[in-house]
Amino acid sequence: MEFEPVIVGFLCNWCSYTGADLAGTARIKHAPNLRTIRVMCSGRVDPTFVLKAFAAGADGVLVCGCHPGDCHYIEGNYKAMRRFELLKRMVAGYGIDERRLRLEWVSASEGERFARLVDEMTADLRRLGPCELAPTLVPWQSDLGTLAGEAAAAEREVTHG
Amino acid sequence: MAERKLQVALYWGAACGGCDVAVLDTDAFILDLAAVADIRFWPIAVDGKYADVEAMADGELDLALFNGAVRNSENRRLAELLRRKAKIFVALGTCAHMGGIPGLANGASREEIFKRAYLANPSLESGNIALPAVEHKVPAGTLDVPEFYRRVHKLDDIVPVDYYVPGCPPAPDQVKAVLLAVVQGNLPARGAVVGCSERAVCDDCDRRKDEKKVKRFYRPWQVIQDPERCLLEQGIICAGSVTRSGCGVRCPDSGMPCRGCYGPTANVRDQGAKLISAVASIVDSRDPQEIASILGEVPDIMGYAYRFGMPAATLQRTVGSL
Amino acid sequence: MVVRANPHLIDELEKYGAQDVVKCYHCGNCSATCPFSGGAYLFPRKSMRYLQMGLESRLRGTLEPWLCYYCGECSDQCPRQAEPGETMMSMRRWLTSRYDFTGISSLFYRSWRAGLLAIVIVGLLTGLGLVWFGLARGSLSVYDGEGAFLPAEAIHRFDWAMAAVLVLLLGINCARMWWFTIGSDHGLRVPPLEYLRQLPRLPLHFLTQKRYRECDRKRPWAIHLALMLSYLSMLILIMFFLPQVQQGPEINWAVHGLGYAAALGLIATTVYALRGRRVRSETHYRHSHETDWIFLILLLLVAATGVAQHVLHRAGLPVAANLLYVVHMMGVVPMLVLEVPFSKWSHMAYRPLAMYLSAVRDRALAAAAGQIAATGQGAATGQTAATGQIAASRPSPTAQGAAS
Amino acid sequence: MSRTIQIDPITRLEGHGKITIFLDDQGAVEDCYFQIPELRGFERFVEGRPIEELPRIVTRICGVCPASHHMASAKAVDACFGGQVAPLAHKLRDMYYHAHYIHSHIAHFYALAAPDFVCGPGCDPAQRNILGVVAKVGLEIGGQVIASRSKAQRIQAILGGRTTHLVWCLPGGVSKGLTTDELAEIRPLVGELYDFTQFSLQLFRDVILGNPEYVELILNGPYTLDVHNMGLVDQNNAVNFYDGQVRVVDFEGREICRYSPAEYATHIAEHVEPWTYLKFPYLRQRGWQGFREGLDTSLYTATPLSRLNVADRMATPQAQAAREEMFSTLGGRPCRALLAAHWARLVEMVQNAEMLKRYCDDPEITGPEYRLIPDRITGEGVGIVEAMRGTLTHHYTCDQNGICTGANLIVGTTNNNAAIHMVTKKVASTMIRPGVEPDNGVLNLIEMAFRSFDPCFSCATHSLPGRMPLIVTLMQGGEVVRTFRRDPS
Amino acid sequence: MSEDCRIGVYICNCGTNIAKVVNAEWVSAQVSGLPNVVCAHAYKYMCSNPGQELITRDIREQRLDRVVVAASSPRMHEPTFRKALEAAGLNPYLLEMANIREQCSWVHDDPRAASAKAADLTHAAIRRVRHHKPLEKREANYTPATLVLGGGIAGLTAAVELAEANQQVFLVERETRLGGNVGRADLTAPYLDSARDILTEKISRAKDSPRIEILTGTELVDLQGFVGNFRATVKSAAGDERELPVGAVLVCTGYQEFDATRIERLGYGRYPDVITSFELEKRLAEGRLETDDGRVPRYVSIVHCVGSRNPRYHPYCSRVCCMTALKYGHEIKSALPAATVTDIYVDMLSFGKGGEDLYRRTSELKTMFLMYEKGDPPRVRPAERGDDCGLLVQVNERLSGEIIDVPADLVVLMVGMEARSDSDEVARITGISRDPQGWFIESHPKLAPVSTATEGVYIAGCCQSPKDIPDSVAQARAAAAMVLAHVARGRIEIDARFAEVDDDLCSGCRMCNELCPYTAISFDAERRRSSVESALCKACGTCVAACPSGALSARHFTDDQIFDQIEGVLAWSSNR
Repeated sequence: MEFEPVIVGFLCNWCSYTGADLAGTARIKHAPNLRTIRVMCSGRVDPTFVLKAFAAGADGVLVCGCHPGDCHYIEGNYKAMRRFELLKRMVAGYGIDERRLRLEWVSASEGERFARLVDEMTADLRRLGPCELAPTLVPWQSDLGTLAGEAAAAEREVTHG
Repeated sequence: MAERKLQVALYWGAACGGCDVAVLDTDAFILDLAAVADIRFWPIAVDGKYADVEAMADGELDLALFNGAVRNSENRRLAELLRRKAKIFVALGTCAHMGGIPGLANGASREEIFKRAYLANPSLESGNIALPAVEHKVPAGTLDVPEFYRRVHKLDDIVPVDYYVPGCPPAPDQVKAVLLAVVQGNLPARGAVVGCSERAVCDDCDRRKDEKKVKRFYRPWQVIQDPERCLLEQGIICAGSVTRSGCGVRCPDSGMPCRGCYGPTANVRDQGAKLISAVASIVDSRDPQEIASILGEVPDIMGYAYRFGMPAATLQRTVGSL
Repeated sequence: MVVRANPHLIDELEKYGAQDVVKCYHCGNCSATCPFSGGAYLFPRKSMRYLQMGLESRLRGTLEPWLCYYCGECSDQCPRQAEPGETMMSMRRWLTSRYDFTGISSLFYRSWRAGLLAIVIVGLLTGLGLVWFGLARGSLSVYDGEGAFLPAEAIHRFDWAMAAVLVLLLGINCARMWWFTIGSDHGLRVPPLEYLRQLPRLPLHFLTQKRYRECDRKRPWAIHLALMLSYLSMLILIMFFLPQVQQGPEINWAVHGLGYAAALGLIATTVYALRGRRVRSETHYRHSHETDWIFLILLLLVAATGVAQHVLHRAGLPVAANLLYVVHMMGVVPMLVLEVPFSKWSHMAYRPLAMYLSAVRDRALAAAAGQIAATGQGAATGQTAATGQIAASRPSPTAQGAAS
Repeated sequence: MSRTIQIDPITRLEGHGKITIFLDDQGAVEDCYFQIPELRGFERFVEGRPIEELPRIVTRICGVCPASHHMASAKAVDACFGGQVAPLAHKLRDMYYHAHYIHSHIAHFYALAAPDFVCGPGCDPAQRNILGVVAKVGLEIGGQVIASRSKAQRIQAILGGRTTHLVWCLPGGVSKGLTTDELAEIRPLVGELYDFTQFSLQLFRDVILGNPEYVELILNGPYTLDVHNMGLVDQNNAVNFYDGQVRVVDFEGREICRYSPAEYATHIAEHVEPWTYLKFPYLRQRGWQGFREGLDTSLYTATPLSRLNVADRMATPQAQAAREEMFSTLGGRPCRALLAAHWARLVEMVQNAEMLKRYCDDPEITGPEYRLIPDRITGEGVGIVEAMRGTLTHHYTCDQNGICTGANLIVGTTNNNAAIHMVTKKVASTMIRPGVEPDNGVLNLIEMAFRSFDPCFSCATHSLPGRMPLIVTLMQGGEVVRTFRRDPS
Repeated sequence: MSEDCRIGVYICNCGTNIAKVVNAEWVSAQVSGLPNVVCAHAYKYMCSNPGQELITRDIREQRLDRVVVAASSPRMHEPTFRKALEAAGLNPYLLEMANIREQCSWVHDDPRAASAKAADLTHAAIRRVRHHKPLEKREANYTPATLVLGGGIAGLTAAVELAEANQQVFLVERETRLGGNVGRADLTAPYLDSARDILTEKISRAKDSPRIEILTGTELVDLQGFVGNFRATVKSAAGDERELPVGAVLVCTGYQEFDATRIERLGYGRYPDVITSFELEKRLAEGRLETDDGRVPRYVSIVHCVGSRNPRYHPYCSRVCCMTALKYGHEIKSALPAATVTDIYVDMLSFGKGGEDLYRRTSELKTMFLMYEKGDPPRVRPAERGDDCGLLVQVNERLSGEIIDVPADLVVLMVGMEARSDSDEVARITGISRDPQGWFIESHPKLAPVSTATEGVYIAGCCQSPKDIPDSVAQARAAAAMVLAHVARGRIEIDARFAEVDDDLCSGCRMCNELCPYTAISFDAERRRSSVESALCKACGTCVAACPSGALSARHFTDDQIFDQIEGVLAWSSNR
């Protein structure tokens, strides 16, 4: 059976969450892979949330806010934009594919756009497969259990490779 | 003071010895301590062997201070041993608390580390292919070395820890304070981080702080910093605001930015994520291109964010397999 | 090419009966409802537009007003009561005056008094002339045969003379119409054959009012056709069988039967029209230019007196018959002399001609379009040939040089 | 029948080692290995870091001599930036480094080495420590020792803002200067420290030279090795800790080579043995010849004694005097008695104290030009200083943005790895004789072989996380028959 | 987190809206086993009275202290269920909703996937609600005085309205005279009554009112505080500042006219007889309708949409120009019957009362109407020798497809409205946001047309978007009504959701200070601590995300709540 990614979405209450609701009232069908978490503003999205989502097993994280200039809180989305600039580099630092983390602007009237966004990202993640955080995320006991063999393997590879 | 002397042990895992020096740096206090405590085990300064520890009854030690991270099976063995023997088990110093500088190794695979050390560096015997082996046969018998784990673990990944004394190394006064607290038996609830402030370094930093808006970031070598003014406001990445105080503001006071050795404050889950969140927040621009170029000046995000805490980061992941 | 707008043209047109053109805001309902509008002819809207903008040259060159029969549908549909139908009517008047080289037409249209005066004068002159002529050669008590007051042959000759003049005038105007609509349009090259090929349309439309029948409303067509045929048959009787018509007193049904029908038709339709215009019974009767009244009344008068003098003659009252005959002629002559070339009556020539010309024009345009397509293709093939040549000549630098 | 002896762990040195001794059926030493079992990977994980951050990262290689790594690193980084450094900065760094030396040497001599001599090798382990020393020499002296060490620490704190894990050095200089007030606070401390160095020399004369048993042990014990000496010297071949050229002299006093930091790789190579993580440096030109002594060996030591053997003179008068006294007492230079390193340490301390005095009197020392902003990145640099435990080499490369692309470290104790391996075997074979049950004293004598090197395996194992105990294992047919260990009671 | 809290979970079928795709029974079975869940029901219509009673009954009988409702979007029914909790004596903030309709059943077809998602969302809500705390709304006093910014028709209207409701009003006008742009007009469309009459009436009422303090030649330089308790600092031309305590601020700063020189081909500035609508108004008012050199114009061309509905300048319609232009048609014709007027327009927008009628009447006056292509304005050039006019206007006429020259002695440009060049400044001070064109943004385009992102700051008139006098007046009165509603209540209710600083954790790094768009965060230099003025705070949480030491927390959106939510949504469906 095809791999179904799980996306955690942080949606701002005023634009994006409303946009998602609009997709609903307009019955615009889209992939059921998104799990939405409502925040008042994209500016509330602490980079820690995103890391936490990945750590908890999300295959992708979608952060949505009002279009620049439209923020209900005047410029919360600009702060989100700035943090994202570093966050994406940090996520890359963790070796996570950049396509797994997206910051998008979705207004309250863009139900269609929201739906397409979810479909698009879901498709991307299906192609990418699960977000592997192992091996270093496996509990350390099992880490140790397999260690000796791996060390030997490593040595073989290193010496003969 | 109690009739029976306090039974104390100190041990180092994957550490540099700085924490032990910090204990030595309590100077004359060592003698006072000796008056009320038997130092049953302290490899750096006192004779006494593992066997002595193994011989102890569980809980026989009143206090065990463990510094250093857990990098190999030996560290693990000692951590478990001392945990078992000690009533109060304390993670002393940043390595035990968060993994410390050795934790930076979690940004590289074990293979890469081996390669760099034994196969690819300018001073190696030319053509060397020999690598250390966990077991090796020699004419007279077999030699072994302990297992080297895939990544560095902070102490409480391995065993429950009662108290944490952060710092790389912990300020001697703080160490003294903690030891006194133990001696006098007035410790906070278990699990607490002790020997530091609840607030961030900025609280103790005397530099002038204004509203923060940064148009350009500098690396420490690029500017002569104004000793009166907040380093971050001068565009120099400083982790003081995301870091517990207690160190005595050692680095900012010597003109260098804080790198966060005391770890995050109680409510912060991920020191690195908070650092980038805070730093990015004060960028003074609304234009995506400009924002990108301003923050582009900041190098090595992972190294700044997790200089002392990679094994404690929310997301555990080393690059590369193995 | 830039054309100059003339804000005053609209005022000019009002003299020809245009009303409320300004109200039009080009919703296009009129053109939408009109069964004839479409293709190259987006009337009434387009004409309305030219009119509003005062694009005189454009207006003079259009055939559209003649393609409209004023069924009145557009005026009824107009949300702004801009009376497009009536505007088309007035434009026909205006166009008539443009075609007319003498300028008389525009004089009559712009001032009905002048028109009326001209009619009266011509009428009186005719009367005097006839009386003088009659008394000089015969007696008032004799209606026909020897010594007749107005001998049929004489009148017959007079009619033919008059007809010749009228045809000449009308011919010139028609030529001008051709010039304005096709001739002066240098962009348009008409294959000469088309003129012949489309020729049959003239009699067809003239006799059947075929196009008029396509209007959604049938009655106006019926009335108009009746009127037109009555007049036509009467005209034929007079132009070719006048002696027989004037014989009597016994009734020669072969001739007179037709005469009675025509007369009846004329009277009935004119009366209907007059009544309609008086009570504005139908859309196209809602607005009446003075010239409309004059024309109808004149026509009715002529028909009535014609019938009357005929009856008196049969009744054996030669004197009264002769006098009425004179009166009858006093109507007939101005009607023919003035109405046919210079006023409403001319449309019986212009309309069919417009059908004919528009058909010719369409063919010409179609041909032109085909031409373009053809040449376009030619160019294309030429091109491929060229590239082919270049491709072929790639290996040889010289050839390449030549190619480039 | 064969046995396994275990000493577990080696104590009173910064870090651990592991020794495995194989005894034959007669109970004589058949073979002996010194092993280091860990890897921390500094060379790898400093890659990708901004190059200017390295001085404050590599200090964590060793918490006992962090300043050595900081200085070596700073100098390597300076070189990566084209090498211009504010002259005053060099003085300040050197000044700091002298204070650091004093702190470290005091710690080692009194806390780690002294117990062997003050309390005697054979005394009760529970007493054989700094506290034991204090008990022996009296609380007053003990207090003075501790106080002096903290004075040295204090001077460092004033100068560099920190003692352990310095963050002071930046490419082109240092992050803070020295104010006149601070100098005023330092000056008296320096005086007291100088006095303490003299006191220590006196103590050494009294306690050790006064005890013929010890002198015998030092001069004619098994604690000698016929390998070469390495150390840093200035242009007129005087001992220098912070800067200069590396000089290698054979055990008969002939210069083998003299190179500046950038050339280190052409003179030094590291050999890898599969039974230990710690590499064995040797003189590249001579090639790896295994663990053998002799004039043509490629092996060398780098210890305080080596430094004095290598240099023609000390840089300061009183130190020079102390040096003359030492060599004359021990029968001339070069001296091959490893235990003399303890004495050499005290001699060095004198030079440190004298140098501190000099800097205190230097009118420029409180000047404002303590930092230059580099104007270019050249991308590669080697920095060498004398760590207390031997010549320390840091070698970095970086890209045009100053991001580290590679690092290589040869650390003080590593230089002595081969020597330690050999001397251990030597001592073991002499001390453990067939039929004689080794006792605490014997085993401690084996440990003493280590302590003379003041080996720092936290340094040496900069590439090895965690530590191993020294185990002396008596084996038969590959089986541990018995674990020997000293009994506290 | 309260470990032993008792949670009731209610999954709504919403008739078939949810049930047709999401298996509510299954979901409730899934979650009923979770820790702290006391009961879980699926029900037909949770929002119905019986549905709510189900909740209140359980709260009483089962001693629930937390409630999770999985139903429609919280944006829809959160208030409903909060009331239900209150009815049962439970703090309304102990509710959490899972949106399984708008964001689940309505957008997914696959029952399996949709049900799984619904379960995840519900699970997350359950995890989250455990961290909920009872929150109390708070109140603050209301200063019964209002600052009206701008003395145009909107400002005047609002001021007079408020004054007549016995409110103290400070009417601040940057210019030296009141009246704004309306004061520059002669007659008004569509009924052609005099603008002056309209204004003078208002102005005199304002001047006569003892409750209105008129501050002309004055501008707002700073605004501190929060709804009901603002401190506005105004600065007179002379430079002396003054602080006004007000409860609300009405921003009626109006618009500025488009600079016609920006559209070169219109020749404004090059040909003296090309004038703007405002210049024409002036001449009309002075009763001298003539060309620059004093001739009586025979041809007048009026060009519409100058700067408006033009992608290159302003995309929007300025709304009043068409009617004004038609008005000119009338005024010119009545002044000079002989003159011919040409209206060159893009689309004739004669919406609203009387508009269409005016259009018809004007066209009956023989105004020539020409239509040009949007973005292809006419070109004005001097007439050739022998022309009977001064200028020629070349129009690409859409309806005829002809390019025509229109004779003109006078060309009138209907310059559009644009946001005042200083609107960004005003926006910054008052905390209003602006759209890309610079117009102030209202809270909700349909439901909250006069309120803004900053509570207590209202907008009326053309500062919000181009509008005609009636609309401006209506908006002004609406804004006044909003203020009066507050006054009537007497006190201000402050949302229980806001950010707060833990004084024991704040290290005074001042990272947050600059971040708050509502200046709700202040710094106590003495104690070196930052603190949040809760009444000013809108709970966006930006400062919380930025606070490096975790001293700031967002009530009802705490890290704990969100972290547990993250774990909740992933607990079952994560791939690990």
